[in-house]
Amino acid sequence: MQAIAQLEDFRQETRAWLEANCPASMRTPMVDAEVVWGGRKATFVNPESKIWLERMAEKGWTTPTWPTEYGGGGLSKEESIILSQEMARINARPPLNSFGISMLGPVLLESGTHEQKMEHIPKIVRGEIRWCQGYSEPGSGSDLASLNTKAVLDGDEYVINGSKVWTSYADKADWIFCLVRTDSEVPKHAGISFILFDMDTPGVTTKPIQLISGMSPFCETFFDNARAKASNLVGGLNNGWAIAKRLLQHERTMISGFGLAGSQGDRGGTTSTMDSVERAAMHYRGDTDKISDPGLRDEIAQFKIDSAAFALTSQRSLEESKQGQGPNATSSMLKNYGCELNKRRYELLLSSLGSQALGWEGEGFANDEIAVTREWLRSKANSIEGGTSEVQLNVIAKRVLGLPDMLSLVQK
Amino acid sequence: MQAIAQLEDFRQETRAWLEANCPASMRTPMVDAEVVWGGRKATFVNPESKIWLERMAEKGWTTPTWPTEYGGGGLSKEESIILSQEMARINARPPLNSFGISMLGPVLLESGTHEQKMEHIPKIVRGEIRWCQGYSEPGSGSDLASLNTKAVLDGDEYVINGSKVWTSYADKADWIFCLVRTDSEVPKHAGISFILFDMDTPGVTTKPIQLISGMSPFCETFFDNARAKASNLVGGLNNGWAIAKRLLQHERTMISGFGLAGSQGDRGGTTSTMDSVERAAMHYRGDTDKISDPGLRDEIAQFKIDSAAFALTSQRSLEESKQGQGPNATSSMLKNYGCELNKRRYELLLSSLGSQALGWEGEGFANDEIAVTREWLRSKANSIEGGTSEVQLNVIAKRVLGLPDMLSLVQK
Amino acid sequence: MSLVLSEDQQLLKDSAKAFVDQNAPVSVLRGLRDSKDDKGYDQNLWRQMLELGWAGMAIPEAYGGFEFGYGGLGVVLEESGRTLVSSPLIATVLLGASAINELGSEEQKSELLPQVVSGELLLALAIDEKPHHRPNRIETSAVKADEGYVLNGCKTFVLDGHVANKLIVVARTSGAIDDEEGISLFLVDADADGVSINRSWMVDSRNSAMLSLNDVKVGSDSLLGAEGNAYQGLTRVLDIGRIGVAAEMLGSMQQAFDITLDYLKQREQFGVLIGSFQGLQHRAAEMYSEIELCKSAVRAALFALDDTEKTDAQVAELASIAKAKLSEVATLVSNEAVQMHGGIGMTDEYDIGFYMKRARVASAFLGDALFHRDRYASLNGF
Amino acid sequence: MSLVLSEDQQLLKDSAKAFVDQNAPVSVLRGLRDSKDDKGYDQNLWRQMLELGWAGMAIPEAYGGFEFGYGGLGVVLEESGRTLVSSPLIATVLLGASAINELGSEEQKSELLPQVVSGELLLALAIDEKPHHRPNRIETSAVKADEGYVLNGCKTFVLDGHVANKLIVVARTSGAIDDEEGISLFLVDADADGVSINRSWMVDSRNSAMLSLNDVKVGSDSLLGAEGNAYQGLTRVLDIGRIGVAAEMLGSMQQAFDITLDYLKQREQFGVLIGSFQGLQHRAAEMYSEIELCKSAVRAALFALDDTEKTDAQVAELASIAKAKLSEVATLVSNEAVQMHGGIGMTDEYDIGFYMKRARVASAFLGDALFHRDRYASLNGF
Repeated sequence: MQAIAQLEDFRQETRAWLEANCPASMRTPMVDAEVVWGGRKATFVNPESKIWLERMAEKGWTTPTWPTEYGGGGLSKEESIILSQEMARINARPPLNSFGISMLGPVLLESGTHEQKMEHIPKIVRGEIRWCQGYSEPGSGSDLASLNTKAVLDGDEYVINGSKVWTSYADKADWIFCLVRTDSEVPKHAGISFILFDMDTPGVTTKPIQLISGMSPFCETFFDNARAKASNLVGGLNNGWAIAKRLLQHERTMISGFGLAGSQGDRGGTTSTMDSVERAAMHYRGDTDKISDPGLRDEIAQFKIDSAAFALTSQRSLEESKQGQGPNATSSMLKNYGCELNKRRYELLLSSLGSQALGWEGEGFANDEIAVTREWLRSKANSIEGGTSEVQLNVIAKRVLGLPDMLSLVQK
Repeated sequence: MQAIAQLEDFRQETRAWLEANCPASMRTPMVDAEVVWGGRKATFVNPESKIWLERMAEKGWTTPTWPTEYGGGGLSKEESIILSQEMARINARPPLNSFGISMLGPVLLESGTHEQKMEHIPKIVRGEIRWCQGYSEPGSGSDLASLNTKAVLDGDEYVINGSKVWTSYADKADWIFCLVRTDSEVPKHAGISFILFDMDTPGVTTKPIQLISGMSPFCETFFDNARAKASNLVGGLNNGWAIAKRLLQHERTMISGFGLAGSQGDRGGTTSTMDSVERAAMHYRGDTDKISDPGLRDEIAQFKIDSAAFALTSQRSLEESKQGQGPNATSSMLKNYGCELNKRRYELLLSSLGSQALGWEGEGFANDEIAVTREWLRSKANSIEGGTSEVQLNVIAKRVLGLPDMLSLVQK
Repeated sequence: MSLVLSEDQQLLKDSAKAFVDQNAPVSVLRGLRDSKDDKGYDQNLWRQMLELGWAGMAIPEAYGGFEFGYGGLGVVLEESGRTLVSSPLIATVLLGASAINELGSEEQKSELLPQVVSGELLLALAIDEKPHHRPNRIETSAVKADEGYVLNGCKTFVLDGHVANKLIVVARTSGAIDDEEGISLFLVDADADGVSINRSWMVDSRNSAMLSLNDVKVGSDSLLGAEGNAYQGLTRVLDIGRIGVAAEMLGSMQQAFDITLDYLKQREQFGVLIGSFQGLQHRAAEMYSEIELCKSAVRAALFALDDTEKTDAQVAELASIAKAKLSEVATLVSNEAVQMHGGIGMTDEYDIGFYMKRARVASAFLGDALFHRDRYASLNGF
Repeated sequence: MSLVLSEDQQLLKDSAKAFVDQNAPVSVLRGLRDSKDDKGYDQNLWRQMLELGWAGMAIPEAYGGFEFGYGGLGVVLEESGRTLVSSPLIATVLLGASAINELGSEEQKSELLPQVVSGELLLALAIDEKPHHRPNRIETSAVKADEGYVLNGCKTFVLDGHVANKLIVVARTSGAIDDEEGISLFLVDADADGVSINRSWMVDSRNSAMLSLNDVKVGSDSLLGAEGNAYQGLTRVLDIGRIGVAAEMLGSMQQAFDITLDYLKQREQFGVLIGSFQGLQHRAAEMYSEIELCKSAVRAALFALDDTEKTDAQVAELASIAKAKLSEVATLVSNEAVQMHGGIGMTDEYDIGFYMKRARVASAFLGDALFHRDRYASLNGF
């Protein structure tokens, strides 16, 4: 714990620096078009966002707690909290969105060699290289470890063949962190390695995936004799599964955050009628005092009650984990229930909006109506991505309730 | 096919005989107390029911199509249909209720020796011996073949040890047809035999089972060195599973009949308010034109719609099986859905009756209210007896939908 | 009443299935969507359907039809539902022709029904005005003028509204907004002065339009049925529509289920076929059961339409049973189908998403499950 | 507001659990039932509970209580729910004492509450008149007479009505049958002239009675709260009751679930533990999730009762959330518990059936899930 006086000094300095360096437009709420992802093909719709990134990166404050040796801010935990507080005070935007920061960086710092860190971390800090994640494959689904993309050593390079799917923003990324099979003779978890390579490598191609809800950031990514330097293999040969699991923990935390937000009635801060299912139902039925369809009214009441009880459960889970009351067994439960609630919300919104929720585009439908339709379709993935609901229920049954695993009997 | 004239003669004779021999009180609707089960301890609350049984048994018409050699009626299929029609014409009661007739008799005729038939069939026909069924055991449940009751040969007798459960009317029966394990060294289905013995045998005791709904016809039955003649083993040593399966077909047909009736709104011919969930809901809420609880109204409407669609499906299934359109794959589905519908009916009745459905006995509750409460509790067994709903869903998944069986992988 | 298909119906069903499988896979709908086709249906395919006599299936022989009944039209709709065929079958044949047949004068029937059979005439029924189906709530007005009526109002969710030659417009000639009395039907030429039609691009890629009527003048001969007294006939037409749409939904849900079942038998995870997981097996078994109930409900309702001994009230009850049940189960089956497919089910490239979209639009069309449960309860006095 | 038990509450919970496990297994309730016990609760057990201070848990120190709040009473109810304890906790402590505490005059509180703490006084709240809970629909009349009031009417589902010394009767002093205005509460001696009490033998073997009042004369000092103006206070008392009953239901459902989970881990079928079947696993996981939500809803509602910053409206909303959710999940869990036990679950010999019976009675008491969903919607203006 740092001395309080020292921290207070830090606060004052930080406040002054932010005051002097955060451009005016960077103190307004973020808009989608101005999010900065960095990378070789970085675009800055708002030129001040470039200035803001450069200034923050120079101090290492895009990654405040990372070591200064690799370009990070070198702040203590306490200092980084103060930095967040001071940024929040002036509504400063985050300078950089990056899978390099949220996913790759932490495992690289843990498991990378000094050379690997020196090569990659500073570019992540400065937003010079944009990363994407090569995990899922067309055949793998919930059973990630069954992946088939092969990497075969040839001199000091691996030759990579296969394909990945659900690689977010692969078409915009510069480098990929990728799980590959380096040994097919051993049990599936034991033959996987974690490797990094440039997306401009010959033999790498990407293709955006259109979802049932329309365009998406997801891509398919194909490797046709793509060559990666063996020195870019992280954590040792055939040790990729351990790295992957660490990294998945970061990803799951992110996604269950989405689920939570969605279930608490927060549709991302918009304030249209659609934010409240019951208001939408009354509006689209022309009701004034109560929802005139009694069956719908009962279903919405049940949904609202479940949502309220769920929000209380999220709160309780947080409080209990803070107090260290037992292991936090509830995360799979919260993920699953939150996703199901979000799906129910959209089913009820569709029932509430009637034919106005059945448009795809064009005249006759308001933007927020089309948004509901698209989000309804998109919500169907909530119980698939980041672990399907079936997998979550399995986890609850086995790890929380201690029920026996039949599959392990089959696999013996 | 018999000549029409010949059948017409038979009809006239039958009509005349019934007219002359069926006592007046036997032409009134059956009441529970007067059902005749026969047996050594037979009771005849109504003396005319004894006369009626004796007259019918003498003609073999308690079992119209069984061979005259063993005391049966020896009627052709066509003649037996005419007999039913003529009995129905004058509302004649069935003279005898008997597991001997509905279950044991058919397999004994198929698989018994001449001596076995001579010994047992005539007494079944005349209602002299009342039978019970010894199948389930406390440990066996859905996995009937795992039964543990042992029979060990000692001279010309088997010595039987173990216990049975869910033996209906074991405390009132004279003889039992019973599955026993005669070989423990072979796979479980291959070491079972089907044997008959007297319930008065020393070492046989019974204990009625009280259900959550109150008294029941079910018993536990215990065998403590009970001895059965080896000559009463039916179908050959260790061949009992084949016999059991044939017999279960009869039992399942009976139970799915109950399920069907229950789901079609027939609560056994009573005509109280309770026969219709929606009338009950209105009555107990004091409503006149519509059910004032809108959520309940919607649930009841959904239940009624499902019931209607289910009744149509039962009809369609019957018609299709008559026309031989494909195998009758629907029986497990009908059993399961019918039982679930019946359970839903009682849940809705409970919601409809409010606190009047929460009584157990005594003042303050009408008989038909208490009946609803008891039947609600009893209905919970619908999805357990005659194959649990889980087993039915497994059967649908594997036999109808052709999905693979994980358990067979485990058991390999 | 039997619930088994007659031999003729079974033959028709088999040949419809063969035709659809060969000529109208889901890729046809996908192509229409991707090319933003003007009409939104494949004209060549429709011409072949006309040749097969599908447009005249339920039309009496007296008016050029084949008098095969709604039982016949139903199996055609069921099979075309299997591959989500987009065609004038619902708007023109099921709804439009039935409206003329049920409510029209001898002259109207003789003139118009043969044109439906031949394919010259495309129709559309314009009834809904708000996002929810409430057939008695009609604001569109028809005011008597010298030689006819003047129509004003707006309509929404008009299936095939943008390709129809004639619109069948439900309007109010008297009474308050919720009255059943005072409702009249009019045949309005799509190119009449004051008619403006805007195509709606729907989520299921089927064709729908919004319609506005500004001082549209029609002659008194355009009245379909009695002035102010068409509600009962309209109700029967709507019930025919609900039952036919339910038949189409039956085909779609069966196909979505079959596709899913195939997937469960092919897809491996953790070293086993996912179809061997009991959790999925039980859900599949429950879907199977619900689909069997749907099939019976659709058959009974279709056959009731052809049974002259059934009253309108009996048809109404069966229509609401079928539409309530099918709407509920279509949602269940299509949602489960996507979930069981996992990630691939979320991609536009794979067909299963089309089934989910269609299920939801069809569920809302002519009354969703909540509407029909409420109607069923009212019809049964509770 | 925190949703975690305080250290004191946790200690209380642990000691309550230990006491109940040791002294009040389900066999106590079974014994009371089988012997048709006059009182329907175990007096020796009740005496021990009094010694532990359970009757004074939520009563202010000023009136002899321990001021441990509803959070404290809640954990006691939860633990006693685990073994289906039948005691005066609900009728006397939760409902009766709260009514006096919320509505009573200083004199009434000073006189009566210490008697509750010591166990001298047993109370019962008589509100329902029809099979369904509708707290504003009161027909029982209280007519002003010379020195007090004359009461006439019938009450049903009066928990502990047959053992109470004093009845708290909800009656109407003015207004129409559904009016909230005009409702008054009276303290009526159980042995007063004109009071007749008939015990109801309920399916869950807990104690309830029917009550009839024939020209029962009471003094004006028996009025609890203001004449004609008690509805708001009554509503808070009912909400306290709903929340406390929800806490008890929470304990029962947790226990039923635990028993079932144990069974899944012990029972073999087809050579494997039945708990290894994914179909049952997923259902168990869903029950677990629902129970977690129930726990949070109960905690939040209990703590809100002790939080002076919470308005009655906020308490009302939390009470309806808790009672709606608990009633729904109690039904789910207890039905599943019996089903998963198979045949043995249907036998009276095995305890699980007691949990199903209690779940259903508790669900109906003070408003079932449908009642509270409707109320929640009204409270939230939709």
